[in-house]
Amino acid sequence: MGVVHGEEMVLNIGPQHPATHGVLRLQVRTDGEVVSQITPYMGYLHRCFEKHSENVTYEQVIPFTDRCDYLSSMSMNFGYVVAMERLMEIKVNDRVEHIRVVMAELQRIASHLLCTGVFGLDLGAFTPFLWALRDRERILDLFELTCGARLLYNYMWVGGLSHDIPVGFVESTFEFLDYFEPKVDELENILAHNKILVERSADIGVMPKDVAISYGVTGPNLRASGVKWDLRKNDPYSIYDRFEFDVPIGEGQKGTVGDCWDRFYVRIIEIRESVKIIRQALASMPKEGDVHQSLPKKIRPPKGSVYARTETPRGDLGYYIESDGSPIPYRVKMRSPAFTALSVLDEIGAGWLLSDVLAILGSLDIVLGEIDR
Amino acid sequence: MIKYFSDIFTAVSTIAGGMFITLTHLVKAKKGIATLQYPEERWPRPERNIGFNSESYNVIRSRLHVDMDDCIGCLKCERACPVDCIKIETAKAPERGEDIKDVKHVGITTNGTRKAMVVTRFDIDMTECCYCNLCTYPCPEECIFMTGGPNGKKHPIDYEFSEPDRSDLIYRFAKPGTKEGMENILNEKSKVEA
Amino acid sequence: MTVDFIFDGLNQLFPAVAGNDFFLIIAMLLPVAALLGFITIYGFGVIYSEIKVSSFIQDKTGPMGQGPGLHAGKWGLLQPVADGIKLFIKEDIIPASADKPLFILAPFLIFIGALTAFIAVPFGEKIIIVDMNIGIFYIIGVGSLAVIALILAGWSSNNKWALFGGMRSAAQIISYEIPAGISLVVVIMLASSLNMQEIIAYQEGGLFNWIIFDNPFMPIVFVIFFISALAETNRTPFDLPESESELVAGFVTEYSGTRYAIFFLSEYANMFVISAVAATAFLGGWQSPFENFLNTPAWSVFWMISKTFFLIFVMIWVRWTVPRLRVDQLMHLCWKVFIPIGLFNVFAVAIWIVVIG
Amino acid sequence: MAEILFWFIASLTVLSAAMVVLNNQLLYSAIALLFTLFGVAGLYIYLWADFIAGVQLLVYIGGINVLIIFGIMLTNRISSVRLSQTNIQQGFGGVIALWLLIIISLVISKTPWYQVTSAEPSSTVREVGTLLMTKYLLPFEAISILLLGALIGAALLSREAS
Amino acid sequence: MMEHIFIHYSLFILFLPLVAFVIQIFFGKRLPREGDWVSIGAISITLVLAINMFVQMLLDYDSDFSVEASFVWLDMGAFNIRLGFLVDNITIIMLLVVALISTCTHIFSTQYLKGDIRYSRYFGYLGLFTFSMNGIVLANNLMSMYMFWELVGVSSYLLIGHWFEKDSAANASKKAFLTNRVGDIGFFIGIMLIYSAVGSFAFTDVFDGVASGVIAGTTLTLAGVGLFMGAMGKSSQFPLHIWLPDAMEGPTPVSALMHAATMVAAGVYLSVRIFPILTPDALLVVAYVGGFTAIFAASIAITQTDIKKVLAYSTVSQLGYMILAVGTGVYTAAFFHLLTHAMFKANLFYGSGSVIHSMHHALHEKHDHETDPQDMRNMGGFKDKMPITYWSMLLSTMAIAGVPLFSGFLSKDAILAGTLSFAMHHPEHFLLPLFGFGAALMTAFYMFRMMFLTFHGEPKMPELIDDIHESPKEMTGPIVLLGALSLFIWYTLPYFNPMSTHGWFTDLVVPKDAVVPGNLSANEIEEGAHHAHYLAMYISIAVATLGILLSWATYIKKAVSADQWSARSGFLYNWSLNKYYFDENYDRYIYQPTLRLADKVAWIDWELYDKYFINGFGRLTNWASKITGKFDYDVIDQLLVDGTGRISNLIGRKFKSIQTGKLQNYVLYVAAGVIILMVIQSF
Amino acid sequence: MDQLNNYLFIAAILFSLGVFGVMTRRNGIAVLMGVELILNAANLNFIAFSRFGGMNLDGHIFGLIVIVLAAAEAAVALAIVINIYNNLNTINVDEASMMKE
Repeated sequence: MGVVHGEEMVLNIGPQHPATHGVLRLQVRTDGEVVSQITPYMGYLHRCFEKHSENVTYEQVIPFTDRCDYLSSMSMNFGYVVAMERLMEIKVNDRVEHIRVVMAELQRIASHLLCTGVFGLDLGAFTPFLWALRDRERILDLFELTCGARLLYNYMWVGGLSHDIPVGFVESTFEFLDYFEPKVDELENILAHNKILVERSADIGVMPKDVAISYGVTGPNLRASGVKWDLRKNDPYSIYDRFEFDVPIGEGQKGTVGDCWDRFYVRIIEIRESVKIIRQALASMPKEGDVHQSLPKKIRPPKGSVYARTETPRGDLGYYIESDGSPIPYRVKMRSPAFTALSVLDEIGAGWLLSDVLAILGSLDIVLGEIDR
Repeated sequence: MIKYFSDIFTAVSTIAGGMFITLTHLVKAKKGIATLQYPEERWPRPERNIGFNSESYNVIRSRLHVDMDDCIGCLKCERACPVDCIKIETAKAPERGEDIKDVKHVGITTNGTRKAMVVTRFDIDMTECCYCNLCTYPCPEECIFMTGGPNGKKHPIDYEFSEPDRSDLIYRFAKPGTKEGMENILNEKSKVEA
Repeated sequence: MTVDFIFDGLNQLFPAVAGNDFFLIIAMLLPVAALLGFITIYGFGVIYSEIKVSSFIQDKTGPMGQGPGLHAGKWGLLQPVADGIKLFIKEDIIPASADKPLFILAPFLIFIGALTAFIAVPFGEKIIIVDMNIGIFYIIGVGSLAVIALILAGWSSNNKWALFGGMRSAAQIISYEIPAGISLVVVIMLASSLNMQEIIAYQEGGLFNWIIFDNPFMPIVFVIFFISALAETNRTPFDLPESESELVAGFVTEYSGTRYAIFFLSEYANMFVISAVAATAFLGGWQSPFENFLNTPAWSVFWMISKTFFLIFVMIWVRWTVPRLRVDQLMHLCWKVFIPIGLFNVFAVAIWIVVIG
Repeated sequence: MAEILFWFIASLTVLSAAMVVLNNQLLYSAIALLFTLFGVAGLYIYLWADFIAGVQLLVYIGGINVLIIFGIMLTNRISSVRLSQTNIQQGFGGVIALWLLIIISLVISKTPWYQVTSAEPSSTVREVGTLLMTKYLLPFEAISILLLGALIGAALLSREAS
Repeated sequence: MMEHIFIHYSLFILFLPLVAFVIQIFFGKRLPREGDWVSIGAISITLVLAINMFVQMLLDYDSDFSVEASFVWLDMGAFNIRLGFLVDNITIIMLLVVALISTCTHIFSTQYLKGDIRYSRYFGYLGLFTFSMNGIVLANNLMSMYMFWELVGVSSYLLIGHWFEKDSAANASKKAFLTNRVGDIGFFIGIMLIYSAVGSFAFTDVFDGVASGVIAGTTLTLAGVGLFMGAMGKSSQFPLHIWLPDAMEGPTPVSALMHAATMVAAGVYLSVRIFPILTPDALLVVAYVGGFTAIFAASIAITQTDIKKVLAYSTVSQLGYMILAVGTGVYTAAFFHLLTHAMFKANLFYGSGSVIHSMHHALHEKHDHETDPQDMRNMGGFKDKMPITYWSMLLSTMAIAGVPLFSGFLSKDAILAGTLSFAMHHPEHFLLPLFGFGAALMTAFYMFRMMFLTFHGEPKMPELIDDIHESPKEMTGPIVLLGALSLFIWYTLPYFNPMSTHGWFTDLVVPKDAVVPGNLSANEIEEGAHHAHYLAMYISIAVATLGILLSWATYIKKAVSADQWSARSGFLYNWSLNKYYFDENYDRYIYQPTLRLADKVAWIDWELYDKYFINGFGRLTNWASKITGKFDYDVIDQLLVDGTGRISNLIGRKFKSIQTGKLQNYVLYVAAGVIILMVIQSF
Repeated sequence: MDQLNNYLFIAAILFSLGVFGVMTRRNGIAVLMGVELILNAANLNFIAFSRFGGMNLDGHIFGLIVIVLAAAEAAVALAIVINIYNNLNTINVDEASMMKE
C-alpha cells in the first residue's frame, strides 16, 4: 500500500518565467508537487563587472555599480564611494553626507516597496504590486529631479556628488513622506494581515538563525531570522550614528521566526524606519556646503587595498578595492548580498510545494543583476 | 476547535478589510489615478533649479548632443566615457583660430577659445551610451551635453528617439564633408610644400 | 419551451407549410444563435468591466481612447473587440509533440460545457430556452464537463506546466462541486423543486422573500456557494490552475490564438452561468426586489442580468484584492471548512423547515 | 426530426462504445467513453428519465469518467504523450462477443415483449424521491452504506502505510 | 402512541447509553478524562429514571400493570416487523437491576481500568452493552428481543476481548460468541416456528395464539425448547456453560456486570417472559437442564483455585437454580432469585475485583509478573488489610450461602420450596429437589472456602501483605452499596419477616396461569410451595449450616485436610478440578473428530474398504474362483475404482492449464459457457 | 424511437462491446471501462423496461442504484489499480497473477 508517488520530474523554472525576477533558471526536482531539490543556475545576466572595472578609471566604475543592483543603484554607488573615500582618506562635508543618507534611504524605501509588491504578486495579489509601484514612481521622480535619471543615477562621486540637490527638493521630499506614510499602512492592511497571505507565507521556508548565519545571509533576510544585525547600527558608516532608528527583527508573529512572512514584514517595518531617518536627515541637513568641495582633481589612490561594507536594501554590500597606484584599479571585488540569499534557497526551499518555493524565492528578494554582476 | 473558528473569523475579517480598501480605491478612482495617457499626455519634466544664475537647469539624461561649432577636439569626453561610445578624429587646422569655409569650420568658440584642431569625425553610438553623464563634465567648452542640459532652451527635451534602423542611432556630429575637405586641404598643402 | 414557442410562431406565420421539419430546425437553431450572440456581447462587456474595474482598483485608467482607430474607441470601449480580433487572427500554434486530436478537442469541449449550461438559465417567466424539470441539477451536471476538458488541455499540451495546471484544476473543480452542490441542496430543500422557475417562484414577493433571507443560515450557505463558484470558475483566489507566477499560464500555456480565446471566453461564460445560478437560487432570479414594482417580463431580464452582473462584479472585485491559495490549503478549505459547515447547514435548515418553516 | 436525432444519438453511443474497446490509446478510450455516456444520457431523455439522465451526467461524466482519466494519468508515465496498451486473446474474445451479441439479439427479436403504453410523466424527480424514501428505503440505506464503505475502502487502499 | 410516561422513561433509559456509546467511540479520546463522565452521567440518569419508575410501581402496586408501545420498522407487505416496548413490573425491576449494576460498574471501572489504553472505548462498549441489555428487557416481541440478544452477544464479545492482546482473552471472547451462537440457532428456530404458526412476533399475540391453540403439541414444545436453547446459551446452562468461566478473562467489572447480574440473567428473563408458552414437556427439559447445571457447576466450583473461576462456576450454578425454578413452575421465585443474585453476585465480583486489583498492585510493586494475582492460593489474611471489601463480601457470601436474614435465603428458599412441591406433585421427578439441596450444600461450602482462603488464615505470600491495601473510594462505594443490598430487609419491605419470602415482590410478580392446556398451573405449584415452605426452609438452613461448618472445619480448623480429601476422592476431585474435562471433551469429541472426519473417511476408504473389502473380497473370490477373482481385480478394482481416480487425476492435470490466474480467461470461458448453454437450450 | 427493441438492441451492443473489452484489454483501467459499458447497458435496459414494460419508476430506482454502485466500484477499482501499479509498476491485469497457484 502506498500513496501515489508521482514520478520524479525535473522542472526548469526560468530563465523565462514570471516568478524568477529576472533571468534566473531554477532546476527543480519534484515529486508530484513537492520540491525535493532546487539548483539555481545563474549567469544569464553576467556582465563581467569585476573584470570590466580593471580596465576603466576609478570614476568610470561608478556607472557600472549602478547596474549591479538596478533596484537600489544609489546604495551601490554609496558603497563604492565609501570604499574609495576610505582608500584615499577623503573626508566629505556634512551636507554631502546628509544628502547621501537621504538618497540611500529613499532608495531603500523604493527597493522594499518593489520587493513587498512583487512578493504579493508572486502569491497572486496583483493590486498591491501596482500600488507599490505607484509610490515607487514618486521616489523615482525625486531622483530624477535630483540627478536627471530615474534608474541608473551615477549620482555619488568619490569625494562628493555629481550635483547638489535642487531648490525645493527638501520640501517635495517632506511632501512625499506625508503622502507616503498612510500608504504604507494601506499596504500592510491589504497584504500583511490578509489571512490568505499569512497562510501562504507563515511557517513557510523557515530560515533558522544558524542557517542564515552559516550561509552568510545578510540584510532583512538575516534580520527576519531574528538576528539584530544592521551595519548602520553595528558598524556605522557615513553619519548613520547620528540618527535614531530601530532595527526590526523577525518575531515569528504569525508563524515561526524566519519564515516568509517575517521576511516580508521586516521590510515593511524597515520602510517606516527609513522614513524616520529621512525626516531626521532632512531636518538636520546643513543649508550651505559645496558638494564638490572635496572632489579630487585626479583620482589616483595610493598603493594599497580597502574593504568597506555598507547596508543596502538587500544586505551587506562589500567592496574590496586594490590599488597599484595607477588611475585604474588593480582589482575590484564586490560581495553582493543577494548572491548569498539565493544560495540559501536550496537549503530552505527543498521539501516545500512548488508554490511555496516561489513564495520563498520572492521573499528572499533577489536581484539578478547583482547576483550575476 | 476554537482555533478552527477563529481562523475562519480572521480569514473573513481580513479579506473583508482588504475588499473594503480596494472598494475605496474603486470608488475614489478619479482622485487617485496615476496613469498618464502617453501619446496625449507627456511625462512632466521636473524643472530643476540648483540655485545657479541660470533660471532653469535641467539635468535630464536624454540623448547626447554636441555643439560642433564649439568643439575644440580635446578628446576629454572620449577618455571619460566608460563604454567608449564616443569616437573622435581630428586634424590639425592649417591655422589656429581661422575659419575654414570649405569645411564649415569655425575658428573660435563661443567662449572665445581659438581652435587648433579641426574635428573630422565625432561619432557617438547611442546604442552603447550608458547615460552616465560622465562625458559632459570634463568638456572645457561645455559643448557636449545631454539634451535638456544647460542649453535647454535650444534643445527640447526628448526621449522618443527610437529609430527603425539601428545605424541611425550612430550620431555623426562632424559636419558633412569635413573629413574629405580636410584631406583635400592637407593634400594641397603638402603638395604646395612639396 | 422557447423552441415550441418559436415553432408555433413560425407555423402561424406560414400556415401553408405548417409543421414543416425545417421550421423545427429553425426553431432549434434560433435560440442557439441568440445564445451565441448573447455570449459574445456578454464576453465583450465582462472583459471590458474586468479591465476597467481592475484598473480603477489599481489606480490606473485602463484602456482609454479618444476615438476609433488607433485608440480602441472612446474610453477604451473597443478594447475587448480589439483583443478578440487580435486573438482570432493570431497564428494558431499546435506544438509538434502535442497530442493533436485532444489538443483540438479540449477547447471545444469546455465551450460546449459552458454553452449547454446556458440553455437552462431563466431570464424571465417565459424567457428561458429550455425549462427543464431538473434545471439546477442539469447545470451542475453539465458544469462537470469542464473538468475533463481542462485535464485534456493540460495533458495534451505535453508541457509540464500545463499538466500541473490541468491536474490541479481537475482536483479543484471536483472538490468544490461538493460544497456547491451541498449549498444548492439547501435551496432545493426550501423550494422543494429542481426546476429553476419553481425555485424563483418560491421567492416571489420582494426582497425579503428571497432565499438568502429565508432563514439565518442562508447567508452562510450563499457565501459557501459563492466561494465554491469562484473555485469552480478558476477565479482568484482559486486560480491555481493558471497561476501565472507558478505555472506560467497553467493548462493554457501552449494555447494561442482562437483556441486560447475559446478558453478565455468559456471561463467568462462559466462565470455568468454560475452567477446566474447563484442569482436564481439565492437572490430571487428575475424577480424585482420590490413587490409589484417593475415586475414585467422586460424588466425581469433587466433584474436577472443586473443581479448576475452584480455577482460577476463581486468576483472581479475579489480577484483584484486577495492573493492566491496553495493547493493543500485549497483542499483544506474545501474538505475541512466548507463541507462540514455545508452539511451542518443542511441539517440546520432541515430542522428549521420542520420546526419553524 | 426527433427520430433522426434519436438515431444520431444511438449511433454516437454505439460507435464511441466501439472506440472505447477498440482503441489502443487509453486516453482516447476514456474520451470515447465520455461520448458513450453522453449518448446514453440522451437515450435516457428519450425514455422520459430526465432525472436519471441528470444523474448520469453528474455521476458518470463528472465523477467516474474523471476518475478514470485520473487513474490513467496516475498509472502511466504521464510525461510521455502516448498512453498505449495492448490486447490479449482478441480473436477468441471477438468471436465470443459477437456470438453473445447474436444470441442476445435473437432472444430480443424472438421474444414477444410485454409492452404497455403509458403517458409521459410530468416530473419524475418527486416520484423517484418519494419512492426512495418509502418503498425503497432499505435499498437506499443499503446503497448509502455501500457507498460509505467504498469511500472508506478506497481511501484506505490508497493510504500510505505508516 | 406513547401515552404513558413510562414509555418516555424507557426511551431515555434505552437510548442514553447508546448516545454515550456514540460519543465515546467518536470523541472519547479527545474529551477530558477520556470522557468517562459522559458514560457515567448517561448511566446515572438512567438509574434515576429507573428508580423513579420503580418507586412509582411500588406506589401504584398493580400486579397487572403493563403498557406497550410499538411502531412498524420494516414494512414488506404481508411481512412486517414491529419494534416496541413492553413495560410491566418485571421490566421495571429488570431495568432497575441493569441500571443499578451498570452504574456501579461504571463507577467501579473508573478506578479499576485507570490508565488503560482503551479506556474510553471500554466505557463506550459498556454503554453499548447497557443499551442492548435494556433493549432485551424492554422488547415487546421476539424479533426485537432477538436483535438485542445478538447485540448483547456482540458487546459481550467486545468487552471480554477488551484486553485482546492476551491470547486467552481473545480466545475467550471468541468462545463466548460462538457458544452463544449455538444457543441462538435454537432461539431463532424457535422464533421462526412460532412466527410460522402465529404470524406475529409480539408476546401478546404469541400468548393469545398459544391460548387459542393456533400452535400446540409437539410444535409448541419444540418452539419452547428452541427458545429455551437461546436462554441456555446466554445463561450458560449445561452443556453450553463452557464460555462463562473463560469469559472471566475480561475485566472484572465486566464480569460483575454481565456475567453475574445482567447478561446471563437475560436467559432467565427470557424463560420467565416466555413461560406461558412452555409446555409441560418443555418445562421438564428446562427443569432438568437447570437442576443438573446447578449441582454440576457447584461441584466444579468446589475445587477451583482461581477466585474468579469460583465465582463464575457459582454463577453458573445459581443460574441453574433459576432455570430449575422456571422449569418447576415457580418463576416468581426464579425472578426473585435473579434479583437477589444480581445484587450479591455483582458485589462478590466487585469484591474479588478489589482483591485482584490490590494484589495486582502489590505484585507490581514487587516487580513480580509471574504470579497469578487471581489465584486464591497466593492470598490469605487480607481481612485486616481490606476491611470494607471483606465485610461487604462476607455479607454477600452469607446471602449466596442461604444464611437466614440475607436476601439469598429468601429467594433460594422459594426455589427450593417450589422444587419440593413440584416433586411432591410428581414424585417421579424426585431428583430435582435433590439437585437443589445438593447444590445449596456445595454453594455454602465453596463460598466460605473462598472467603476463608482469601481473607482468613496466614498470608500465603507474606512479602505481599504489606502492599495490600484497601481500594479507593470509587471501588469500595459500589461494594458497600451492594453489600447492604444483600440484606433481607429490602426484599421483605412491608412485612419484615426474615423467614418468609412474602414481600412486595411476590405480590407484584404474581405467577400467571400458564396458557398451555394441561400444563401444571403455576398457582398450583405456588400453593404447594406454601405447604412445602417450612420443610424446605429447615432443610435449606440445615444444608447451609452443614456446608459452612464443613468449610470452617476444613480451612480454618484444619480438622479435615483438604488434600487428604481430594486424594481420597480420586477421580472425582480431578474431574471437578478440570471442570469434568468439558473443554477437553468438547475438543476431543466434537472439534477434533470433525476435523479428523475427512481423514477417517479417507482412511476407511483406503484401509478398510479398499484393502479388506475389495481386496479381501477379491481374495475370497480368488479363493473360490481365480478367474472371477482376476476379473474382479482387473475390471472392478483397476478399471472402475482406481481408474476413476486416475481419469479424474488425468482430467484434473489437463484442466489445470485452464486455471491461468488471469481473470479475463475466466471471463472468456464463462461467456463461452453461457453461449454453449444457450445454444443447447435452444435446441 | 418508440420501440422497446431499439433500446434493447443498443443495450445488447453496448453489453457485448463491454464484454469484449473486459475480455481483451490488458490494461486494468481499460478493463474498468469495459465494465462501465456493461453497467450502462444494464441501466439502459432498466430504464427502457421502466418506460415500456410497465415497471414505471421502479426501473429508475434501480438505475440510480446501479449508477451509485458503478461509482463505488470505480472508486475502489481505481484504488486497487493504483495499488497494483505502486507494487508491480504495471497495471496489466495478466501480469497481476500472483494468485494463480
